Parts: sequence; C-alpha cells; structure tokens
Amino acid sequence: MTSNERITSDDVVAWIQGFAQVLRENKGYLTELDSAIGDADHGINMDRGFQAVLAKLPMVPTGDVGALLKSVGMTLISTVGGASGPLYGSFFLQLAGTSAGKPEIDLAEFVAAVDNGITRVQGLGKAQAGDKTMLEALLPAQAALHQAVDEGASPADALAAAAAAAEQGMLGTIPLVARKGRASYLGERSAGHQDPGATSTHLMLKAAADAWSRA
Amino acid sequence: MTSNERITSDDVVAWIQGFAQVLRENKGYLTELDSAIGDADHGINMDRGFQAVLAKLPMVPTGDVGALLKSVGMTLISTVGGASGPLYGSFFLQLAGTSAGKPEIDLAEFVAAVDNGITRVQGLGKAQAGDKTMLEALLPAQAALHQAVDEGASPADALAAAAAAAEQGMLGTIPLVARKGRASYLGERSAGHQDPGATSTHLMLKAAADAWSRA
Amino acid sequence: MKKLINAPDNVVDEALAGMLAAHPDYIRIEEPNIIVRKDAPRAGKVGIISGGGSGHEPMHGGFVGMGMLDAACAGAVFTSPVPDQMLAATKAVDGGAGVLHIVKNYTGDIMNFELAAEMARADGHEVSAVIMADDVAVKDSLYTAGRRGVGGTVLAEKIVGAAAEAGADLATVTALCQKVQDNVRSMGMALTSCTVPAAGKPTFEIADDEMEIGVGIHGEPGRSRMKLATADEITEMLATPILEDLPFQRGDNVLAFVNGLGGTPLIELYIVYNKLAQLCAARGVTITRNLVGSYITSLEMAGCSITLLKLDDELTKYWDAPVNTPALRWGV
Amino acid sequence: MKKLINAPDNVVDEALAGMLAAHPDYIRIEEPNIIVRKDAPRAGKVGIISGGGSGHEPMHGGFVGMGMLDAACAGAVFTSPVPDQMLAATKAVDGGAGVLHIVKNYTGDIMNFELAAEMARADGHEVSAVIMADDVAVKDSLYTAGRRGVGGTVLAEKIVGAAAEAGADLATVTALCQKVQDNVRSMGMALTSCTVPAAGKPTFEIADDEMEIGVGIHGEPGRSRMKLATADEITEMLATPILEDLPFQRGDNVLAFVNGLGGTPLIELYIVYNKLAQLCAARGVTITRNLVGSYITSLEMAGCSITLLKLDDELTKYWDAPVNTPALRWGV
Ligand SMILES: Nc1ncnc2c1ncn2[C@@H]1O[C@H](COP(=O)(O)OP(=O)(O)O)[C@@H](O)[C@H]1O
Ligand SMILES: Nc1ncnc2c1ncn2[C@@H]1O[C@H](COP(=O)(O)OP(=O)(O)O)[C@@H](O)[C@H]1O
Ligand SMILES: [Mg+2]
Ligand SMILES: [Mg+2]
Ligand SMILES: [Mg+2]
Ligand SMILES: [Mg+2]
Repeated sequence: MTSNERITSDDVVAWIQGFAQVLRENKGYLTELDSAIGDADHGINMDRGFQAVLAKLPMVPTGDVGALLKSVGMTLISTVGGASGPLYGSFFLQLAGTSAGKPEIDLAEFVAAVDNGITRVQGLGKAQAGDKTMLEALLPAQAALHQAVDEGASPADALAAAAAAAEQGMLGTIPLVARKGRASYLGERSAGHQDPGATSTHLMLKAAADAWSRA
Repeated sequence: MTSNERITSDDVVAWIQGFAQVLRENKGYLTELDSAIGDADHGINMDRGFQAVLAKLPMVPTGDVGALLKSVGMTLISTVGGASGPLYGSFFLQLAGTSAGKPEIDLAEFVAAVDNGITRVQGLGKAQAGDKTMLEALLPAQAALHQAVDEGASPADALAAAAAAAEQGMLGTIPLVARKGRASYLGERSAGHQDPGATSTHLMLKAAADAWSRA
Repeated sequence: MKKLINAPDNVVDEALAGMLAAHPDYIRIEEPNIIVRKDAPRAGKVGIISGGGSGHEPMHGGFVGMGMLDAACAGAVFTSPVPDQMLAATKAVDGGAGVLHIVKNYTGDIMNFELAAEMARADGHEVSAVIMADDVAVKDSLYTAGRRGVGGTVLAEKIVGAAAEAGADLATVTALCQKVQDNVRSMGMALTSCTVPAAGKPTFEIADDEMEIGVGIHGEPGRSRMKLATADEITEMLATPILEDLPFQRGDNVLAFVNGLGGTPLIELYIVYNKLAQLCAARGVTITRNLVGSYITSLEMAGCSITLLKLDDELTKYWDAPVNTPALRWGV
Repeated sequence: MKKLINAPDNVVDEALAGMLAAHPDYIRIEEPNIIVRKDAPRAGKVGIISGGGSGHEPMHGGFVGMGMLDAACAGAVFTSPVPDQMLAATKAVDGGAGVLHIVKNYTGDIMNFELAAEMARADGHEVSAVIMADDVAVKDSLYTAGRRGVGGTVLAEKIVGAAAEAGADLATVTALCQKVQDNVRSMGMALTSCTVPAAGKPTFEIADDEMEIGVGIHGEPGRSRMKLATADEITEMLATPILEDLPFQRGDNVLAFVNGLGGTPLIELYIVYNKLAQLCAARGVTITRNLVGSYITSLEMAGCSITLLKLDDELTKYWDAPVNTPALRWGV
C-alpha cells in the first residue's frame, strides 16, 4: 500500500475477520488478565461478540464500508454486554459514521472516524487518560494515526504505527491504579496488572495493521 | 486380685474414668473409622458422652455400684445420641441392674449383668453376630467372661481375657459386610473396614482390665 | 475446614440462637435444643414433631410453624437427637390429641425416638411414629437397616402438618404420613464432601474429576464413585432408579423436588430441574407440583438430590394448604 | 470445575428453561433471555425491571412476580445484559405508567441500561433509572466507578415493587428506590472463589487458611486478604464498616439481611445472624425486620454478605406488603 491507497470494504472485512481470529486465540489470555483485576470474562465477552459479528458478515451488503462497520457495532452492542460491549460497539458505530454507502475510504477519513469513536468511548465511559482503561491504548494510537496522516503514510503503515503506540500504552497500564471499570474497586491493588481492555484494543489495531499490510 | 476378690464401686469408678480417658485419646481414631463406613462421628459421640459421665460422677452417691452404673447409662442416653447412645446407655443401665445399693459385686454378678446388657443391645438394635456391629466384640467377650467365671479367674484376669476376645472380634469385623447401622448402606463396600463400635467396645473392656489389674 | 463458625462445639447452639433471633414470631427454643412452634401446644390439634442430627438446615427447625411441624429436635451435627429431646418436644406440643413422630430411618434416630416414645407413653402421652425411608440408593432388605430417610421427609412434614392443622386425628395423620412414605422416592449425588465441624476434615476424599452417586445426607458413601458427568447425565442417573422403583407410571401426577445439598447454587438446581421435567414428560409422568431449592442439606456439600412423590387429590390438597414457617411459606 | 452443568455456553439458557418449567404460574420467558411477570404489562401500573449478569440467582429472575419485579434481564454469567434485553423488557412491562430501571452500579450495567433507556425513550416509553451502589467495601469517590451494587438491590426491588403494586407513579417509585439506596449499606466476604463456567477455573486463588474481606459478587477482590477468622470476628469485620458508614445510630430501626453467596449453608448464616443481632443491640440499633438466606449469590462461592437498611414507617410498610415470587413470598 502507498499513501494514496484507500481502505476498501474488503480490507475492513479482512481486518474484522483477523481480529475475530486473534480474539479466539487470546480468549483465555484476556480472561486471565480480567480475572486478576476484574471478573474474568473480557476474553469470553469479546470472543462471543466477534463470533456473532462473523456470523452476520454474509448478510451485510458488500462493497459498503459504512454498512459493514455499522453491522459490527450493532452486533457488538447486542451480544457482548459488560463494559466492553457498549464501548467497542459504539466505537465501531462511530467508525461507520460518514462512510455509509462508500465502497472505500481514505486514511484521513478513517482517522477522522476513529476520532469520533474515541470521543464516544470517552462520553459513554467518562474515563480519562490515566484511568487504566482501553483509552490508554486508544489515545496514543490516535496520536500516531494523526502523525501518520500528516506524513502521508499508507493505511498499513499508519495502523502499524498505531498498533505500536497502543502496545506501549497497553504496557503503560501495568503500573496504573484503575479509576474506572471493575478494576477501580481494587484501588491500589489494581496496580501491577495489565488492563484487559487496553490489551484487546492493541490486538484490534494490530489486526488491522496485519490485515492491511498483507493487502 | 484373686478369684474371690470383688468389684468395688471404686473399681467401677476407675474403669469409667479410664475408659473416658481412652476415648479422649481415641476420639480422632474412632471418628476416622466411622468416616470410612459411617458418618464420621463415633469418636465425637462417645467422647461427648463420657465427658458428661465424668462431670456427673461427683454427684453420684459413693459406695453404690448400681447407682454408679445407672448414672453412666442415663447420662449416655441423654448426651450421646446416634446409634451408640441408646446402645451403650442401655448396656450400662442393664449392668446397673441388680447391683443397686451394693458397695461391691462379685465377678459372677457382673457377668450376669453383662449378659443382660448384651440382650438389651440385641433387643434394641436387632443385630446379630456377623452384622458387623459392636456385637462382634461383645459376644466373644461374653463367652470369655463365662469361661473365666467357670475357671474361677479374678475379675482382672476375666476382663483381660474378655478384652483379648473382643479385640479378635473387632479385627474380625474388617472382612464383614455390614447389615446393620449406617455402614449397611454401603453393602459390599463396607467390607475391608473395621467397625467403629466394635472398636470402642474393645476399648471399653480393655479399660476395665487395665483398671482392675492395677487395683 | 472453611466455615463461618466459631467453635465446632458451639455450632448447633449458636445456629439455634440465630434462628430464634431471626424468627421470634415463629418459634421458641426450649432445652434441650428443641425448636417449638411459638403457639404450641394447640388444644385439640395433633402435634407433629420431627428431628435428627443438625447440618441439614433448614430441615427440621426451619419447618416449625403453622401448617407444618410443631417442634423439631436438633441433635449434634449428623447425630440423632437424644430421647430427652423428643420427650420434651412431645410434652411441649401435645394439645391432648396425641403426637406424631416423623423419624428418618437411621439406626440412631429409630432407637432414640423409640426410647423417647416409651417414656412419653409412660407419661400418658399418645404417641405414634412413622419411619421415612425413601432413598433408593440403598438396596432395601429385611436383613439390613433398610433405606435412609431423605428428601421425602420434607414433603411428609409439609403434607402431614397441613392435615393436622386441618384437625385430622392422630390415626389419620399417621396413616397419611405412611401414605407419603409409600409414594415417595429419592436419590442424591455429591460433587464434593462435607466436613463435620468436630471432625475438622472432609468425611470422604473425592478427586476433582469424580462424583459420588447415591450419597447419603451425612456424606455416607453411595452406590458408586464415578467420573464427573454432565447435569443431564447426572439427572438421568438419579431420576431413572427413582422412577423405576415405585414405579412411577405413565399417567401419574407427581411432585418433583430438586434439592441442593448446601454448597450448590440455585442456578445449577434449575438446570437439573430442566432435565428432570423432560425425563418425566418422556415417560408420561406429569409434574403437577414442584419444589426447587436447598431444603435438606448436608452442611456445605456440593451436589443435589431428586425426590418424586406420587400425588393424588388428598396429597395435592394438603401440599397446597397454607404453610407459614421460616423456610416454607405460602397461602398466608 | 465441579458444577451441575452441561456446557458452559448453555448454563444461562438451561437455567432459564428450568425456571420457566418450575414456575410457569409466575413467569414467562421472552427473547432475548428476559424473565417477564406472567400477567405483564398491567395497565396503569409502573413497570419495575432490573437485570444483570447471571450467576446471582435467585436475583433477579427469582424476584419476578406480584409485588416485586415485572421483568428481569439475564445476562451471560457475570456480564451485564445487552441493551436489546432492557429495551424488550421495558416494552413488555410498560402498562402506560412508565418503567423504572433498577441498575446495579457496574460500568457495564450502567452503559447497557443507558443505551436501552435511550432507545426506549426514542420509542416513546417513559423510563427512569436508579443506580444501586451500597457496597461499603469500595471507597467511594467522584473520580472512580463508585461503589458496587450488591445486597441492597434485593431490598430495593422488594420495597419498590410493593409501591408500584400499590399504584404509586413513576416519580414516586423512583424517589422511593433512591431512598432505599440512600439508607442501605452492605459488605461481603469470601471463604472460597467462584468459577465462571466459561472460564473453567477459579476467579481467584485463595489458600485454605485465608479469606477475602470485601469481596464483590463477581469474585472481584475486596478490601483485604486475611487469615481465616471466626464467624464472630468476620461478622464484626463486615458489620462495623456498614454501621459506621451511613452511619446507623442509636435508636435506628433496621432491616438486617444476612446473605449466603451460594456455597454457604443456612446453618452458618444463622451463626452470623446471631452475632449481627448482638452487635446491633450493643449499638442501640434495633433490628425490626430481617432476611436470612441466599438471595444474591456468586455462583458457588462460599461466604456471606451483610446488608443493613435503615427503616422508617414507609419502608417498613412496603417491606411487609404481600410479595409472591419464586424466591420471596409472604402475605399471599
Ligand atoms: N469507563 C470506562 N471507560 C473506558 N473503558 C472502560 C471503562 N470501564 C471499563 N473499561 C474497559 O473495559 C474492560 C473490561 O471489559 P469487560 O471485562 O468485558 O467488561 P466488565 O468489566 O463489565 O466485565 C476494562 O479492562 C477496561 O479497559
Ligand atoms: N443395630 C445395631 N446394633 C448394634 N450396634 C450397632 C447397630 N447399629 C450401629 N451399631 C454400632 O454403632 C456404631 C456407630 O455408632 P455412631 O457412629 O456413634 O452412631 P451413628 O451411626 O448414629 O453415627 C457402629 O460402628 C456399630 O458398631
Ligand atoms: Mg470483565
Ligand atoms: Mg457415626
Ligand atoms: Mg451419627
Ligand atoms: Mg463482566
């Protein structure tokens, strides 16, 4: 891919399928992270949601990025539950935002949609940077994406940079004391553990980078 | 002691105190035997009962073998519960039988009382030789006691012989399949385990032998 | 041993004190450890008493109240109460119409209740007794102690209690209790052992992948030790011997009772009930009444038992009759 | 993992099927996994719905019926239900007087109920919501998710359900529910962990001589991991922070609720209640109502929770009002 390459609905399908695959493989790992500071279900929740997403894919009109992302968001909201359901679900609904009917979008459009998604996650969850949530992965990724756009990077390179930034953010959750979500009940005892949601967010971005670099 | 020696109320007190002591020491062992083929409480039950018996001793008129044995029987019935409570309790009530008011009794009187005690145990429990109950220890002991009387043995020697016979009977319960008591619910699976009640009965007779040989 | 207790020797006394503190409007506690219906004796009403070792809560004390038991005798954990208790209970509840002793078939219970009945009769009380022996896990025989009294006892206490409340005489409630016994069958299973507080360690060892089928409510080993199975398979292992023992036949109406043994949560009992309902339907046996919950327990043992009672109009009427006790309540 | 289940993924569906089979006279089950009062909607009556992750049975489904909930939404085990469920439940029970959502304070529950309320309002339903957050084990703060909703929820559902049954309007029941929240405090402890079926292993490791004080109903770690203590010491560790938080004061009348977490038998709960009654009495706090049993559980976790609700005449009246559900029943 090069800077002027675009993100097609096939790219999005590959991303979603890749992420679902990764969640399958990391179901136990994410659940284990959640059992340390939460209620031992994050991997189970995300896997349940994305298996449902895969089941719905065939029914989604092809060649429509917006319809695709909207279906993902709706399905997650309807099947995941917990904190991650509304958060990931609304995030994907916002991603769908302006791309309804479009067979493909460019990186700038994608990044603008990601901005809306993050805004919605913050609006719903009332969390901020430093609260030890998925935002610890999303916010650095957001910055990386904007820089990539400015530098005219390709979608694949942009997402690779975003995934790398998210991974740093994910690792950065370890020392943090949670102030939102179930982990916050632990207070000080939440420090020393990696946040499950930040981890799944890193996996989500990495799945996009992997899928699109293969394109 | 010699054949014409008699069993005084002090001898009986020494026996009861000795048995209570032995039950304390074997509480865990008897309970463990009961947990294999019963409900894990025989040692607890017997210990509870004989601790109550000890507590009552000071209130019993001295120099009265019958009153002493009656107090033991009544206390056991009122404090032990389970199968062993009525059985041991009634056994001691029968032992008290004809010795009311007597400061001492001879071996023949004692053995006759034991006969009544065993008859009562059989009447209450409806068990027979071979059913894997305390009778496996009582019946051989009964035979040994009668032989001892015929041979003019001393109470101490008679009880030593009875205890030895009871021990054989106790060991003899191991291969038996229980037909009475909780253990009978196990059917074939009760074989291979020593009966708790036969074990406590052996300890009871051994306690008498030990107490009286010291006299 | 992980329990919410203070000292093993105080478990029964403190639990009774807690029961009294929680339910002073239902019960009073009298020495020696008997739970008596607040307004007993009721003149002209047959007194219904039961009792047994503790560790099976809410049975029996939780069933003392209007339309069920007049008194319950609480023995040491898993040890039948002593005759003094049944004698005191009989005296406390005899309203002049006599007293029925509902006795679970365990050697100790039988002998202690018998001694108590002897004494009570000697004191001029009219006493009858019915032996509950509904556990099909135990092969019955004249030469053995016979079947254990388990879940059927709960149903008998409810039904007989209703009849006594309605004014039936001693002969009638005694016959009714026997009728329940003749028409009820049960079987249980354990996933884990229980621990008798005074013993301090599990009554039996069981591996993480094993279960005990046919276990007794005192942790007595059962019919067989098996590899862990699914809820559906377990339900079938319990229901089939029950159904075929009476036998329950096509066209029968039954009360189905799925009971938790103390350490098993309600969500699992409903899964068992779901399968039981299917099994009964498949045999043309209609469940017209049911009870799902932990009513006859074995301390903290994880597992369940199933009880089926063949119903007719009389039994159904008395089951439906109002009951107002700490553990069972309806129609009031 | 030792459970009476078939497959982890079927636990909730099969338990609901079992509930329906056992209580067809109380409830109906509608897609997607909502338990609806048989006769809902009732014209002119405010609808009361709640819901949350499964694994807390009988809460919430066992509280659906006359005088309590009109519908309960059953999520996956320990995972809040999805908005579709609360939307469907709201539609199913709205008798024209609006619907109250009783929400336990967990991020997931809050967000899913919020999304559902948005959709329901968009469909023309009048919806209000009250957040239950009564767990004093969690230090409260504006900057955190705040306290967890635990045992107080059971009491709120009973009291608010009675008011709605009596014809109170949406604003009134909403204010009443908030009043319960403002006057109720709880804290729990665990002797053992629970195991989420889909996870297959215990949520947390705990040694044979340890306990977790302040545990959450999803096995969330609590205030502190300590050496096992006596029931009296544990009761004091739970009751003291509760009493001092509101605070409950000399002269107050309270409802005392001693709850089992799923793996703890009733006999132990009565021992805890016995001590709790003494502690309240010592502080001049009078227990005028009580509830002892396993009503809000954490799968098979062994442990208990204590909840105290400060009562006034209004709350007492609605607590005493008739209730007829699978899990709570009196006055009918
Ligand atoms: N208020 C919030 N804002 C953003 N993310 C949150 C918030 N609360 C929780 N999360 C994320 O959700 C993750 C937990 O998701 P999950 O375990 O599926 O839901 P639940 O906590 O309801 O069981 C946390 O690791 C955290 O990253
Ligand atoms: N019918 C009976 N006749 C004689 N002895 C019996 C009978 N039933 C049980 N026992 C004796 O009682 C012992 C068990 O006593 P214990 O454990 O204290 O009572 P329980 O079985 O009620 O728990 C058995 O080991 C057996 O020796
Ligand atoms: Mg979670
Ligand atoms: Mg025993
Ligand atoms: Mg016993
Ligand atoms: Mg969750």
